[in-house]
Amino acid sequence: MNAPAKPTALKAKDFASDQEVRWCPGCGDYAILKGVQKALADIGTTPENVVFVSGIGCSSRFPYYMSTYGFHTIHGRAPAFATGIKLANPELDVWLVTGDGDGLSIGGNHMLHALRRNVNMQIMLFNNEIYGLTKGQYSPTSPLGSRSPSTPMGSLDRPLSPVLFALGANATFVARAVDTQQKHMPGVLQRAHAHNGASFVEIYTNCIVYNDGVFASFAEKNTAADGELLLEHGEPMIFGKDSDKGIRMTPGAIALEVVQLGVDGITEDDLLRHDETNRVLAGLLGAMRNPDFPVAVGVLYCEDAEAYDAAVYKQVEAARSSNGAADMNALLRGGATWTVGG
Amino acid sequence: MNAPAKPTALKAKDFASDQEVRWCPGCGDYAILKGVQKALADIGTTPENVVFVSGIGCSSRFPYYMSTYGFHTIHGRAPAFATGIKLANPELDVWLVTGDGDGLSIGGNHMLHALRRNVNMQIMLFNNEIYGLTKGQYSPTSPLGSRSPSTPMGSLDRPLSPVLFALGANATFVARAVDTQQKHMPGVLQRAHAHNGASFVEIYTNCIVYNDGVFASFAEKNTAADGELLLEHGEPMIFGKDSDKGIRMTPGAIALEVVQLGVDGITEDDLLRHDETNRVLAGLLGAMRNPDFPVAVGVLYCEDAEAYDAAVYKQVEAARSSNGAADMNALLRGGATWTVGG
Amino acid sequence: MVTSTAVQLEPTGTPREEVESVVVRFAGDSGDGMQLTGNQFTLATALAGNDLATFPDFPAEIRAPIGTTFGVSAFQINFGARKIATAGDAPDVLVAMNPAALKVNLADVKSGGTVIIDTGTFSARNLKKAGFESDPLEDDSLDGYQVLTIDISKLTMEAVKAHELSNKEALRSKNMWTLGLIYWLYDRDRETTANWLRGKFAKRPDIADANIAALNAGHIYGEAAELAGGMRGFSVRQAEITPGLYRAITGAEALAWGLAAGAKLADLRMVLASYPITPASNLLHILAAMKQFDVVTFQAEDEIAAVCAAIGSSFAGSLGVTSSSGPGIALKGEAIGLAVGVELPLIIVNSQRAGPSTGLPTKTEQSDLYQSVYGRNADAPLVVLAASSSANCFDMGIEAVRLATKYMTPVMLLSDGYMANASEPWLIPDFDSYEPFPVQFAGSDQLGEQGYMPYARDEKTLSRPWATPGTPGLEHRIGGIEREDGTGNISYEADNHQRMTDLRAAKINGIADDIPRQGVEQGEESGKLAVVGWGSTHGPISRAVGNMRDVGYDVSHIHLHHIWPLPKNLGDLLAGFDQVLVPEMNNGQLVTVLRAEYLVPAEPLNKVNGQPFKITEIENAIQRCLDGQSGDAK
Amino acid sequence: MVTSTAVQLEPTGTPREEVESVVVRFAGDSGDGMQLTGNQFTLATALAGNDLATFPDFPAEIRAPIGTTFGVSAFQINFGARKIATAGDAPDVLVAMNPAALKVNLADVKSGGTVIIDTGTFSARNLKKAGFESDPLEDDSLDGYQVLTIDISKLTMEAVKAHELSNKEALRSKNMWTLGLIYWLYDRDRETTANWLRGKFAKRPDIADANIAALNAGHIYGEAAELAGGMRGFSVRQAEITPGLYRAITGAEALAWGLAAGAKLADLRMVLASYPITPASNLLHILAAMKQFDVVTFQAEDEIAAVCAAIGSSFAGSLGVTSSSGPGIALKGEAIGLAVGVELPLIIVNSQRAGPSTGLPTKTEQSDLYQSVYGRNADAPLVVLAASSSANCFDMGIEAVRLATKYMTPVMLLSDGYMANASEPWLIPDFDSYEPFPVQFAGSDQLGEQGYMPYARDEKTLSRPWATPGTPGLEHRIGGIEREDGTGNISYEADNHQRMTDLRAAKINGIADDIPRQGVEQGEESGKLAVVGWGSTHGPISRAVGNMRDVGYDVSHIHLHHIWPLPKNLGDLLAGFDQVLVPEMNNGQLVTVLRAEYLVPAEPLNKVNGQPFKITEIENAIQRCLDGQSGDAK
Ligand SMILES: Cc1ncc(C[n+]2csc(CCOP(=O)(O)OP(=O)(O)O)c2C)c(N)n1
Ligand SMILES: Cc1ncc(C[n+]2csc(CCOP(=O)(O)OP(=O)(O)O)c2C)c(N)n1
Ligand code: SF4
Ligand code: SF4
Ligand SMILES: [Mg+2]
Ligand SMILES: [Mg+2]
Repeated sequence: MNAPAKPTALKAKDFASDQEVRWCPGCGDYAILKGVQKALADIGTTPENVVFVSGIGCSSRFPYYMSTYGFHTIHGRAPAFATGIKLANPELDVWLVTGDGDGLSIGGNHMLHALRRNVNMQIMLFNNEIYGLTKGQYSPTSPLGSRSPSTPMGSLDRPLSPVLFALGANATFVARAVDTQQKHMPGVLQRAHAHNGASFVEIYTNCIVYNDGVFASFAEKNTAADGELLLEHGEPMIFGKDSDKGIRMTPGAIALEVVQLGVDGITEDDLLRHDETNRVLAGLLGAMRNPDFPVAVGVLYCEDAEAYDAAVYKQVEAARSSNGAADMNALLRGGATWTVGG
Repeated sequence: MNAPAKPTALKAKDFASDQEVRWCPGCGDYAILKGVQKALADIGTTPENVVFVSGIGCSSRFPYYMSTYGFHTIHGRAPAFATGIKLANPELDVWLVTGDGDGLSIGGNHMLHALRRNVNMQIMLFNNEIYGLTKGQYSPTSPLGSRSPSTPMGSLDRPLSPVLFALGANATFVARAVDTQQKHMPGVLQRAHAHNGASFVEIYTNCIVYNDGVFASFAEKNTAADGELLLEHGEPMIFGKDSDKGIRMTPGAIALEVVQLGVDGITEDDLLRHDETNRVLAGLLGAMRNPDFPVAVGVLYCEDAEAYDAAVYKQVEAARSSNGAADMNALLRGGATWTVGG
Repeated sequence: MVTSTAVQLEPTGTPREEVESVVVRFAGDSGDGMQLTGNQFTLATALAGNDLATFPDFPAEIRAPIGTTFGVSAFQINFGARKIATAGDAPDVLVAMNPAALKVNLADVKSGGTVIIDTGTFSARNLKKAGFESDPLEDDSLDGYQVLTIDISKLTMEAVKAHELSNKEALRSKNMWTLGLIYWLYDRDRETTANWLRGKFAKRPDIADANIAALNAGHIYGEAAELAGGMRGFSVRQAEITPGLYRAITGAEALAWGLAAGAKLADLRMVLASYPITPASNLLHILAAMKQFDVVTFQAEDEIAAVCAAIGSSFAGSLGVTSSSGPGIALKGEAIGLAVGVELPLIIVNSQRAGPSTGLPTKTEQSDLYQSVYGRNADAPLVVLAASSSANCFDMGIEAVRLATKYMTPVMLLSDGYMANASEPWLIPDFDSYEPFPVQFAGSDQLGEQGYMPYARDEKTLSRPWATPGTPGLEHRIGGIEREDGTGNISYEADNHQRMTDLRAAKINGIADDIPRQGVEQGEESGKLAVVGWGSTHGPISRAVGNMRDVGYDVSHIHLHHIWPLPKNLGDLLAGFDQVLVPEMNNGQLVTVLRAEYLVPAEPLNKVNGQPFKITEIENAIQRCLDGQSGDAK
Repeated sequence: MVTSTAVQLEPTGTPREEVESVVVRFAGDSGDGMQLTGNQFTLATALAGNDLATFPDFPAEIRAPIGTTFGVSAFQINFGARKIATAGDAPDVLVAMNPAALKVNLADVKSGGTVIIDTGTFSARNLKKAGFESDPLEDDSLDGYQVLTIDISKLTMEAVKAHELSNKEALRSKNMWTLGLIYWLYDRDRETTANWLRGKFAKRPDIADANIAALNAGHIYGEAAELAGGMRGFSVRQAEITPGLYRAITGAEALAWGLAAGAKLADLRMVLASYPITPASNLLHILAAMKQFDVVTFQAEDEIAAVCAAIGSSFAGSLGVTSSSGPGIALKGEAIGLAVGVELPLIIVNSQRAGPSTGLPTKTEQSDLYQSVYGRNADAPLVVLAASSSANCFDMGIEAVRLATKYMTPVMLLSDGYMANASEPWLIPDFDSYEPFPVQFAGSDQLGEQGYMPYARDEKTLSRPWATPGTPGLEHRIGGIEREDGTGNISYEADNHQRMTDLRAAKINGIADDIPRQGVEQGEESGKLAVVGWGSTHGPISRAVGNMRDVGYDVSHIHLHHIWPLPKNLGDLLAGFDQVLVPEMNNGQLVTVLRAEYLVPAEPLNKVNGQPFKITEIENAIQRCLDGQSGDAK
């Protein structure tokens, strides 16, 4: 039930719908739901201007749990629906929810094109490295050798990295968050919302039933500090429980390496400072994986560019002003005509 | 007509079919056809083991002009057909022909997955930055602002770079060639053929009818030397009519720059040497565009990895040897059974 | 009396042989400008007061090598003093600009017909390219035709010499020389074409002048030849045509304008999301240039994205439209099912082409009726409409918008390659005479006790309300999983699924009450034989039925614009005939629907060769039926 | 006499009430192991010599919160001394392991039926979760049923105490306690289940032992209760069953094995390319584990890639198979059209589910017949087959391979969610008794004067030759543009398109000569009423017709396995009946095809609520028909 009169400042829980949440108990998606509701409250928006669009998958049930407008569409096509929504009404605040299967297997092409077009919306890819809803088949992000009902002897296809894919797709905003990091996630989502264009956020989420613990090396309380690198634009890349490890460019190579601060005379000045505007750096950071590297989270890349939907309406306005008011009768009578007399 | 008895050493023209070539006079695809036929002759293969697979588009008519096996399929899906062919018979030498629309618009997802899976075949993407067959609409590689029948006021979507897309797709071999460079192209195609896995080759081709001259700044006789950088693994990156220009890493940044040899004391030693095995370098090189940079051609990236189809058959073999000879009657009788007496 | 907006007609002079109607085909190399020539002749003919119909026949290749048979481009026009229904079965006159054009087209010419040949192109090389073993001008190939051999190339070069063009440019005027000759032959006015040339080549007046010189030279050649006794001109009386302002219009134009007009009547922004495909692309091109009409166009990455974007647009309160041709429509099936389920307006335009699969993209067919009515998973009923001619696309575009918005349903609107490209004269309607049907979006006042109910239905139409994002208080969620009646929330409940399935079917079936009663185009409302058609077969059927009625056969013509649901009275109407014949450019699809719905023993008449029906083919079938054989020749 | 492969049956002791057949439904939380329980009971029942049929009913959610109604999982079995055709209309016995299970299932129980309840779960909290306002054990909810309230949870804990498991682990044996009780009730042998437990928990013998202890405890409870006079056991005589070796088999298993068997008979490698979707995924899973049978499986990126890869595999000389459910099949339409055009073997398996769109993925329906027969662009005929039961999937799998390879055509093979998941006893055939139909690939010797002709047809079958890449001399090119008769080269020629369209249609129609004559399953070959079914409605129709015939009604059962082309004699057969009734789990699809093909006034009986037909629903319709009303109740 949606109350028509809204209080001025909405709380996170005001963005929850009246529908019972039906994910498995313990599923990481619950935490993301909370994070998103918090982000919307922090942004200070109202439910009536927000549209959640999703494909099919466990994660894609998301819109039903929000008190906003919502459209649970078909498998893999959410970016296309979302593009249509923005083309009809660029004022709407569109959030897209998809999974690693929905968004990168069947839906990879729509994702690619929504990103390169830079349609103004937030795309949250819930990456649990598995097909949850269809009961545990491997996905395009599952590591090589994954045993699943469809790959009883282990999977044979090289996985995709969602953020590297997005960078290759010419995306203008690429970020990462983790289900378990409730403090961090709303900030990343707010940044995504503030960005003008298609903001791609990979969110690691734990499928407790079919893929429990795949992110344990960095997503748990006791592993996060050593397993993750929290990115901040302009800041040196330091991580570790004791903040004593850092990332630098390998001297003489186009590659990153982990260094120990204080060892071999290495100081903060030797470390890389994060530069969100460098796509190549974002690629280097996005490729870091445990155990050799920490996993980079936060905003990897952010570039200013015109949003597609805004550009479309600029052309509509230009056509209006240069062609004058649209007159259907004039249109029908334009060009060569002739009169047949009575 | 295909003669059953083959001479031992085939010439390029032996790979031509009896069908009249029907591209527009002057289309760049003619030159690629020649280049491919030459490459096949150089490789020393026989037509019966080769399959050309294509989607739909001017470029995709290619298989009809080859004396090999050929399958002109449907729009955008050629990588999936090719994958099926390799799954049925990994011994076949599969060449895929696609266009910028076929391979990156409707077919982007299949391309993505064929690349990441590393199915052993050669993928030639004929990039003319336009839809030829449907008469000139802009494509995902057309630059911003392209005027075309479907974008009379100019296109508004940011283009894709095929090679950056392929790198983001976790491709193991990424290269570039140019229709007009008949000497260079067969070598690149031979390298692609030698690679174990999915080899992606972007080939610039001139659509004389709908997009004439888009590559003029580097693809013509008088512009090639200054407009292009020919990559050779291990060699310093030198280009220019007088071989006096080079590429180096911008000191203190993760970026490339063009330098003049001999100016400010710059020597060959300051230049980058091409390293095919560095994906990040390949990305930097792939992003270079005229006029600020030369366009990189040749093999941008090459990584050793197991091909998908080979791995599939390893599993089939393993299953055979661990499960013994397949016995249908035993299968039907496995598990719990019971006998009803007479 | 006919008057042009631009010029007055010259009075005709010389006495000419009067003919009732004529079929002329212009044929030449793709580079010879045959389509332009045909379009100019069409306009001049319209201005001369004849009724007419045209058929452009493009080569499949973008730009085939010059002189080859597969590079031949042709344009056929049928014009006359009576109502003209088709572009004509067989040309009375063939203009062949090169050997390949002759090779490809000669067999179609009426026996005894006239063949005008540019001998300037009949070199040994060109003859070989066209696949002639010997020179048709010298062997017996042309026996039985009236042949006019003219070195048009040379005469054109001479005519334009004064304008000092390059050889290549000069030769380009050949088509205007030919047009001038044909203008003379049928006594058409040149001035409109001259004006058009001046406009087209405004930046190159030398080229404009050269073309006009060629046009005039061709005309003078005709006059001189007549004086010399070698040729005789014809005249074709003005036809009885409803008075008013006319224009030529292709189906693609009429459809674009009709959809835009419908959106305006519905008071909606229109979003067309499409992916290029022959012969559907033109609709995208035309609408892309109509942004000032609050039309947004989107070239999507593929057909699936296109239909999904269109549905998204409708969800957000615009009129979502998508368009494609057969193979592209096949890709949209899954998403169309979603639109059926969530009950949003959506228009899917299908410009049909020959299949299966890629088929013959440049050839026409009407073989997607099965796909339209039945081609989705599960029970997913929607509305199917079919335009019957180029001009009719305008009204059907409006009807599609009306039904889609009133009933919150996808509407499949069928056109085909033939009507999309062919132009016909159109009596331009007054847009102000169309009744608006503005959409009433749900407002915050529709908020009941239990909140907003997106699946609370209108009792009469069974249509659900349309609330657009941005409206406070009406926030709701919809999706592809079965929706609970009323709330729209996910429901796995068995009875609910049955109820919703029944409601979806009842809503579409109920539309039969809101569409025109099926009438008879020609003939009685009952009798021996009804010929039932749909789509662009309207022309040949109507002429064939007319002809057969003229010679006394008891036959009626019924033409369907509403394919699903069918008009309420159709079953009764068909039951009034002894026989029902259904000519279709497919292997028998509407006939299946009619047999299943009404258990009438309807017989197919199928033609699947990429070409429209000839009138005689239908006449013959009518005769066979009424002579007691089956209509289908096969 | 029945013997198990593993154990001999214990002789039964106590005299019991004899019943002809029984329907038992086990219902509990998803975590309660109801499917396992059901499967074990099925096996024990088969060993006891009864005929049987089962219906597993999974929750839509992966793992719904414990205790909720949407987390309830159920398994129904119907077994008896006579032929059992369905899982039964209404349970005689309901086992409800928690309040939610009672809430969801009670209404289905036969009036006067038995309800066994684990009272240990009836806490206030669980009652609330299940949506009960008051405790059904205390209000009048259970009036009219025989209620057995047992604290199964507590009794289980006690029974397994000796094994020192954690509370959670201990409680997991509840289902075995319950099974023990039901075994006692129907006098089933426990030993097979005990053995199965030992195997399953080989690594945790403590758990195996605990479960066996629970099983025995449940059984003992029954015995004791009987002695105490509180309960009475039943016995069900052995059914008359064809002697032989049996197993239980689901449709998914039978289909996987049937396809692999077909490939072996055709002497081909099989490549299954699929994309997961409920309820089709199991076929992929089963075949993925059968690599030693030269079966290659490929999880593609989507359904389009899957069908395209399958077609590619066939081009390269393997048997290409793809499988999906409704929405996924919709996506394959365009590519299937290509397979029709290029004429390659292809098998498309559709495990149908409730729609439209995402619909009710876990619920059954048979609403993709339209899509199968008509759902593609243009005229694109192919073969449509439909399995009639889980076990029948094996033979239909083989038949699909036979027709696809012999006629070089796509074959659509229809299964549904019900039969894919439900298991039934299967008399295991001897594979060696199947006639092989090895494919003869074209060899270099087929090289004629004009080279290899990929579209030179076999005169009888109209099938084209199949030449695989790798064969020297037979290099050829095929594609989606219309192919020239014989050579396969691109042809835009009008007559060729007509000829090829006719040939494609004739080839498929000709298959009617190569499939079994349509017989009658029950009843005469003519009469008052034919009930015509297809797919998994076979069970309820056959029982309903049997029952109605038993009470003297003139009704016959005709069941179609070949949907397209239809058997040659079907028209004549149907014409011999006064009425034809077509029950379908859709809104009337086969009925449309039959009406259109044969102009018979067939009437629909539609059910679209995601559930199989009840026998009584069909009986009632038969009665209505024969009493002169229409069959469809609506
Ligand atoms: C066209 C179509 N194909 C397949 C499916 C079945 N399906 C539903 S969700 C899904 C994958 C879900 O994986 P993911 O996107 O990773 O989401 P998750 O459940 O893991 O959150 C699949 C294959 C479908 N619903 N529709
Ligand atoms: C399903 C489908 N959609 C659309 C088309 C129409 N179509 C054919 S080729 C093509 C694009 C061709 O562009 P590209 O791949 O760049 O090839 P080019 O012609 O430029 O070589 C399109 C849109 C089609 N044949 N099938
Ligand atoms: S299956 Fe996995 S992803 Fe889906 S709801 Fe359960 S835990 Fe979450
Ligand atoms: S349209 Fe362009 S791409 Fe196509 S054949 Fe002609 S020149 Fe080549
Ligand atoms: Mg997932
Ligand atoms: Mg192109």
